[in-house]
Amino acid sequence: MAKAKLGVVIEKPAAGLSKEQLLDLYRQMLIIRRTEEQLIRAYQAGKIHGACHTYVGEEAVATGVCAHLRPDDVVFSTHRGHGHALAKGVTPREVIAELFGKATGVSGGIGGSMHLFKPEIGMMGSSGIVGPSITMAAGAAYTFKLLKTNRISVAFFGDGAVSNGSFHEGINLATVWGLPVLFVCENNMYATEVPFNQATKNPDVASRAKAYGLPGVAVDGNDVLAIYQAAGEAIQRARGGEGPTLLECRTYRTRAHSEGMRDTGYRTAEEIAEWKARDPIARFRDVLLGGLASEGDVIRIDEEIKIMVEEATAFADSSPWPDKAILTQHVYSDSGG
Amino acid sequence: MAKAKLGVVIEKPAAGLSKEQLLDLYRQMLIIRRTEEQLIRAYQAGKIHGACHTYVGEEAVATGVCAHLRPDDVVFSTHRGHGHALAKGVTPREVIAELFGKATGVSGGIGGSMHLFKPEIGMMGSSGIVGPSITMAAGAAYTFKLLKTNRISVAFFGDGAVSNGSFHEGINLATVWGLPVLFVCENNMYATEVPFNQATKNPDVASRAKAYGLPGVAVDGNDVLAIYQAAGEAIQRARGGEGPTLLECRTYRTRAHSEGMRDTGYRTAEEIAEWKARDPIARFRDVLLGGLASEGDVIRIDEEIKIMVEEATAFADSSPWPDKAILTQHVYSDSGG
Amino acid sequence: MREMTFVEAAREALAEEMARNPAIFVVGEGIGARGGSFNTTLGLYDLYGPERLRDTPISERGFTALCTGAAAAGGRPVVDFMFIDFLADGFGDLFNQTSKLQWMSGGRLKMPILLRGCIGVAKSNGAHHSGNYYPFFMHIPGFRVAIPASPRDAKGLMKTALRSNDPVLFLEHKDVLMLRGPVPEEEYLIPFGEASVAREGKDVTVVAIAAMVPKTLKASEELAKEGVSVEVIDPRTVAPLDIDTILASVHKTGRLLIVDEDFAPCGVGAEIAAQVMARGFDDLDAPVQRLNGAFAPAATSAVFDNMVPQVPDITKAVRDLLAE
Amino acid sequence: MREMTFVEAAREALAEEMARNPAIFVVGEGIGARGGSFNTTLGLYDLYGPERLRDTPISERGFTALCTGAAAAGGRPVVDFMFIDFLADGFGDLFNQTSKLQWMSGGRLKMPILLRGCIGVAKSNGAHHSGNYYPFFMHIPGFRVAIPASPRDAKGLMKTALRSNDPVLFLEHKDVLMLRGPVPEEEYLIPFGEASVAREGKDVTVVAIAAMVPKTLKASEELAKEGVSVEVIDPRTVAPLDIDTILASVHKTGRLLIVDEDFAPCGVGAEIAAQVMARGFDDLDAPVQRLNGAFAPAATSAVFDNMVPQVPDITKAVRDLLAE
Ligand SMILES: Cc1ncc(C[n+]2csc(CCOP(=O)(O)OP(=O)(O)O)c2C)c(N)n1
Ligand SMILES: Cc1ncc(C[n+]2csc(CCOP(=O)(O)OP(=O)(O)O)c2C)c(N)n1
Ligand SMILES: [Mg+2]
Ligand SMILES: [Mg+2]
Repeated sequence: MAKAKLGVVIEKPAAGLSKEQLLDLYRQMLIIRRTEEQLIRAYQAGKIHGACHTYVGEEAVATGVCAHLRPDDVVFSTHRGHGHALAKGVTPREVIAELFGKATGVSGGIGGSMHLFKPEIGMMGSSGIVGPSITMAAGAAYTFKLLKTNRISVAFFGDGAVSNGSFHEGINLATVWGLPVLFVCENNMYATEVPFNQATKNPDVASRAKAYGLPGVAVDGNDVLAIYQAAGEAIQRARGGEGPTLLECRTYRTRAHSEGMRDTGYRTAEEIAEWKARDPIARFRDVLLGGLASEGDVIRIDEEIKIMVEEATAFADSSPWPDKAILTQHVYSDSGG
Repeated sequence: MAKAKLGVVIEKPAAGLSKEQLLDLYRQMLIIRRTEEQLIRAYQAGKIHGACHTYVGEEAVATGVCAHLRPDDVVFSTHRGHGHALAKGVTPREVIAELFGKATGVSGGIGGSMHLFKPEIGMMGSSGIVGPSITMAAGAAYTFKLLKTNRISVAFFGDGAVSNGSFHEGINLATVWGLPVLFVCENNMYATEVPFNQATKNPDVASRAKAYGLPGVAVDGNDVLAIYQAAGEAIQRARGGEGPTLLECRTYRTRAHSEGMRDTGYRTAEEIAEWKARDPIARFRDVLLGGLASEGDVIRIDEEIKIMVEEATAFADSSPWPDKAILTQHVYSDSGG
Repeated sequence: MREMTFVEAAREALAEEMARNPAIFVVGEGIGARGGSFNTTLGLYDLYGPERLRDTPISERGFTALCTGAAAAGGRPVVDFMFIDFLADGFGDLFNQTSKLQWMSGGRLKMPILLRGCIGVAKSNGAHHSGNYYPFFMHIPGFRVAIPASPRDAKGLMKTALRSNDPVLFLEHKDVLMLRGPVPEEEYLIPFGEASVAREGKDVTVVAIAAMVPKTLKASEELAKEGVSVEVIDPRTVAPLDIDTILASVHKTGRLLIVDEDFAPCGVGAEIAAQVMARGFDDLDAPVQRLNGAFAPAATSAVFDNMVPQVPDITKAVRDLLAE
Repeated sequence: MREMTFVEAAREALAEEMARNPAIFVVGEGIGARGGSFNTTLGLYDLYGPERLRDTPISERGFTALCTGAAAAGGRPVVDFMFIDFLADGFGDLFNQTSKLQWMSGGRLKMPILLRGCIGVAKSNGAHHSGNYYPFFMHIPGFRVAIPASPRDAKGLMKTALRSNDPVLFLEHKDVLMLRGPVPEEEYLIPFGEASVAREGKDVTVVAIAAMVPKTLKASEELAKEGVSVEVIDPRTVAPLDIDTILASVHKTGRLLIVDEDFAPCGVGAEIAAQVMARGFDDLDAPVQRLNGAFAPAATSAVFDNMVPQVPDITKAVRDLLAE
């Protein structure tokens, strides 16, 4: 893991988590993985309406971060948002139905893969436009501070967003105004097919924090416990009024940028294999089986989720299509003319 | 000069310049100062059409940088652009006539203080919008590199632009693409009346270079020789194909943000007095008189410029108004429909 | 009735609503202690401090999107752009996020954000400080656009804006900022989508926008001396647009002129003309005409002050229309 | 004549012009070795390398302004936005710099920059990948806007764009990208501001934009069976807009419908309607009508595929107009 040598790397925490909490992390990662495997099959069967960007290989990030969040904390997500939504509490049913274009989808079928909304539980939406998750998350944090809540806000974004003006303006504003927000960069080393080191001469995202004067932390993005710990510290700072943190999670997507896209030419088979060997779920399973949980515990979860996702697919399949009239509803909130 | 303690500070060079070159620097600073003093009087007499942002106190920056430029090198300037234009070779006549709204102005009277164009000699225009001088200068450098010229491009911008997305995107693109451009930040510690340390937790602009991987240099912005030296090194790098440099010049505007605006409340009289005592022209005059030039040399230049500016004002006064038909000319280049 | 300026009236509305609703905060450059380049927030900083009157760095895109997120999370931001031109760097997020979040969330998110700024080709402001841009916000679903032309309307529409759950663009023409006029003491709100008949008449209808309203009223007085009776309509909001009031007037007069300093193509006048034709074709005794500013950026030299319509241009356009 | 797809035709134009003019370079995300998400630059990287086919970071505002500066300094950049939606983050600099530099410099700077991207509410693209935006560029002085609907026009207009000294927006509707059609072998350019009469007819004129052109042609065939003769006009460029060809057609037919999937308010249809009324009022036997897409962001579920006009919507609108 060459990249992790750059910047501050947090050591994996010994433990501190209860068995229940550890199994919850495992369960959450697996929910994401199995749901997406289902989506991939459905995509190949022509059942998905619109694009489908999977999070396969990156599940530790959303899982480790969102484990700290209360339902009234908020998350602003990206085009690669299934994992964020599921970790924030959206159900596999709602995600699968959404990608199937059904009325029971989390966005009523109008959103698809890139527009997952469930603000009732703090899922403030994913965005097909790269960048604004950063600035909008800072904005929610502004409201939380102004209204003297102790809610916090999280922005997920990729390495691709780092070269965007919204990274610069959003992080600077949040820092100078001391806002309770956590900036989580999912650095998977590519934006579509453009390698990060072709987008910038400084691919060390955490080091950028110095430019703005906030703490910057780099962490192994395939290690859910490391992420859990680093995110926990940052969230404590945010809730405690100490302002934002930039958390860089170094990870990798093991599938193509988007389902249906070719995945050759821009990266080597060896690189992919190397990262697959560091699969966050398999790795964490090994950690668990190294004395923290029994094989039975783990298998029970595997089975539970298998059923959950099958049931969710059946639910999505049998759900009704959206009523066409909703198309022009909610363009405005007030009736006003 | 508290601010100059931050970051890399270049020591004032001993010399290396001929007497003629030294006197040229003095002459150039004085042309800017006297032209603007004339503009200030004209503003008070109601003769200026539109705003008038003076450069008084900051003359060393444009002078030290532009002394290295060839006519085919280009400059992209800001709302505070009189000094950049004059240092790039626009005449006092053309500047004064422009602010008087006359046909003989450098932009034909349609531009005023914030829109000074003379691309024939590389003055690519000043901008009423903060930010794009940075990205556009990088773009000219792209063309120069692509077409294998050894021309270079300069962006001037204030501390206010540092928090803008165009700083981030423009400097990153120029760095990763190795473009022959010099980024000159005129850090005068305020954007209108907002102090820089209220705009960011890191008011050390040169230190930001690390985030992008280009050289960053901070220099006393009231010392024309220091600027001359630092800019010279950066321009040599750019012309030699070694890419861009971020040059922070720490300086101060001693007048209000804009003529006609009040100048109280946001900064102290002491602060202004302290910086007036460091006036770049008076300081350099002292340096010259310390053995590099005679009092006669300097007085001759003073007289020469006094006459030049008086003559320029008379020229502007007696110049014709623009023909109204020009208003809709040049909206398009091709006739096409 | 007491008189006040447009700026004072709009500011009074903001002050009243800030007192009423602690979720309202204002961001912008110099809107804190300084009170705004156009005095839009004068005195409020002393009452509400830096969190509710937030001076910003020059990060228009950033703070526009930030306020979009703040609104989604239950705040009520007011983004004061000073010159509306500076909002252009935020267009991307405005068109993709601010305008769409309510719809994308199926109405579960609300978007109570007010975007305000000064518009118009005022004296010698030049190419970068004279923008209008309102047709963009009429074209894109999701925005309300108020363009008051009097102190009374400024206050009433600002109050409505500060209670709306939709994103509202509130545009203040520089040439009407210092206009004085009557403003009721008691509380009132002016609903969006209701045009005002600024002057009744019977020969010709003129719809005027922003600073063109007082100019058209002046032109109408001159025309009255010639025996021409002009009905002047100020739409006050262009999204929603009160086409019914315009149609009713055209039904009476048979002739319509739209006076708008903004560029003609795909502008307010084009939209009004198309709608009036579609719904009031038989009422029209002559084609709807438009009078707009020159199709060019704004020039600074004072010789170009007439690049937007002036009173004589309006009287001439009305006479020409009557001659058709 | 040989046949090729729209994308191939546009790419051939780019390839020919790049061979001819070493100042042309392309920037965009994935337009290098990958050849563009829509194959707009396929194969060119091998010929011209990374400086002329420049993959960019996700810095739309930055590289749009950068290319503006590059054009001012004598380069000829092509900015390939992939989806045109991504151009929105660059609007500020486009409206304040790209469109104004020629004017502000009194014609001393030229602005040979081509902005291209895919538009339209194509199948399930959703709220952030379905933009159109062309009315903005008609409204603001300084831009040329080409919206070809056939391979032949794509090539001919692209060639003109790559020799123009004005900023050109070149918009490619996703639904026509794979359309095949005849393209001459020999060199040709299609001038801006010349509409094409895509089908001659005498009962009614339909102006159609982008993907609405093939749909309207299909609708016209159906209507022909009912004895209705439709004249179909494709403006090809909306700035400049060839109103004369439209007026001539309306003079013959007396009736005009504009079919445009983009939002109605302040759109192309509004402008055409207003101009046709002003100049061809006496030719009109019925009010000009508009048929537009739904006034809402784009939804992904396939049940919403008909949120933009389909062939039956067009036939119905024509019949309704004839019944007026
Ligand atoms: C503003 C903008 N420009 C371009 C795109 C097209 N696009 C979609 S995803 C993507 C790459 C994003 O890379 P990154 O941020 O690293 O996220 P990742 O896909 O690697 O998770 C691009 C360029 C977009 N969605 N938004
Ligand atoms: C995008 C944009 N936002 C706001 C303004 C209004 N404005 C003009 S000058 C200025 C301050 C600029 O400060 P700085 O960049 O430090 O330059 P200085 O005036 O100090 O030389 C502001 C906010 C503007 N011109 N452009
Ligand atoms: Mg990535
Ligand atoms: Mg400054």
